[in-house]
Amino acid sequence: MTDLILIIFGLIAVIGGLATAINKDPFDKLISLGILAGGAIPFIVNRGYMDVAIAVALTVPVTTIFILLICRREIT
Amino acid sequence: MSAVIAPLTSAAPLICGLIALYATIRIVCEKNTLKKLPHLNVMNFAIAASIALLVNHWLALIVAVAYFVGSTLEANAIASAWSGGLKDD
Amino acid sequence: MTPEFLLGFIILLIGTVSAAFPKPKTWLNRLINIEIAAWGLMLIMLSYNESLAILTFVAVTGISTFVLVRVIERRSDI
Amino acid sequence: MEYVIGLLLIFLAVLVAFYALVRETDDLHRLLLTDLAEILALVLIALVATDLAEALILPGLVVGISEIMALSEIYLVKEKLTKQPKRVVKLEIMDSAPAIMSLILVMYGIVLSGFTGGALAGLGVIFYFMCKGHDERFEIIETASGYAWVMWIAAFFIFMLIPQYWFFGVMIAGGAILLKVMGKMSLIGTMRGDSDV
Repeated sequence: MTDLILIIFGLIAVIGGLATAINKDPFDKLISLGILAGGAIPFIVNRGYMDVAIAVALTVPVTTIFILLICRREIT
Repeated sequence: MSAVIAPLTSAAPLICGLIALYATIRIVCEKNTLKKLPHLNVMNFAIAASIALLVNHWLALIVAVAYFVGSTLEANAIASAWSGGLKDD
Repeated sequence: MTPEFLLGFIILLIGTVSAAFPKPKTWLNRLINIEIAAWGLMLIMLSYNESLAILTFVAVTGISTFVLVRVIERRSDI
Repeated sequence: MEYVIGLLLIFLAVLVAFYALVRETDDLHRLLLTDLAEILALVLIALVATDLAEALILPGLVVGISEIMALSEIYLVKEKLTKQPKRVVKLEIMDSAPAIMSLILVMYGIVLSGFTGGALAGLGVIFYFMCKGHDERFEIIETASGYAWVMWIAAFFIFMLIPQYWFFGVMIAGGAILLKVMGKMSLIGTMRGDSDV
């Protein structure tokens, strides 16, 4: 049963990575990066490293906000 | 009693994972950036629930809370930046 | 061959190829694509149980992203 | 077997990255590709898969972050981009989030201690300075750095003179390196902002 859950999370992570690579708009890329993070963090929890998972989950939005500072939408 | 509960508790994170996978496919297929964000929130909730259900440990609850807060903050920041940021003069 | 190892290498290769040849060749796209490769490295470290390395790597990635963002912001301002 | 497969794949990735690095002419693109090359080199070290790998990755990260900082400063001076940018983006998140977020990050970094905790707490301090602004109080950072040196030397003397209290010395040295890394990293956060010095 646990294998099936891990396969689902791996699928989510791979879909997120491919979507980040393919998308062209920076905001779409950042949303897909959020999908990739969501697929990868359950693997850390499944290994039992809860302290690492807390730090990763708190650091990811900070990095995203740093990148958002240079994202500008072309006002049409 | 516990033999009845055991398959249920192991099936619960699976259902949350399937919801997350469905939300992921909806995000990827959606063209409009603004319409992607509600589905992103659905995926975040499902992932946070399955983190809390995946491991039988009390720290998993804190991990779920941290992931929930962080991902909601991230989605809010993306939406705020998409709408042009805070106008000050 | 743990699942983390396999997944990490798949994501690392996706990130490397897309960061080496970004499609609209801007600095921002390349910076975001490097983040994918960083997630792949994190999963590979996880498969070998190097927890302290993951913690340090995540924090250092945040700081170096801020440094690079500062450069790109000033460069694209003119 | 796993090691051989990983080694082959990583050499393929290194080949792709260096081919892109050779073909590139713009300097900023080269700086970004340097970051990618650092990640690939760390994968090469991580494949060793023992405690030796962990002991080698930490100095690699220290060297990597200092290299990125030095190269970016050289690039800014070379391109004459030393004045502050005109349009600084303000997000709504940046008013509400940073207090609690950076408090949690700094507390967690203090619990971890050492270079790891210093980097994590430094990230929190950078986030706070970037969002809330700062008022050029460099003398506090200098004072903290001086105390860190004193703590370091005290830990050294504890190791030399009374080795049976080694755990106390390790704790003092860990706290000192936390103070030093956090102070240095928080200097980066003051470099971006609207107040021109």
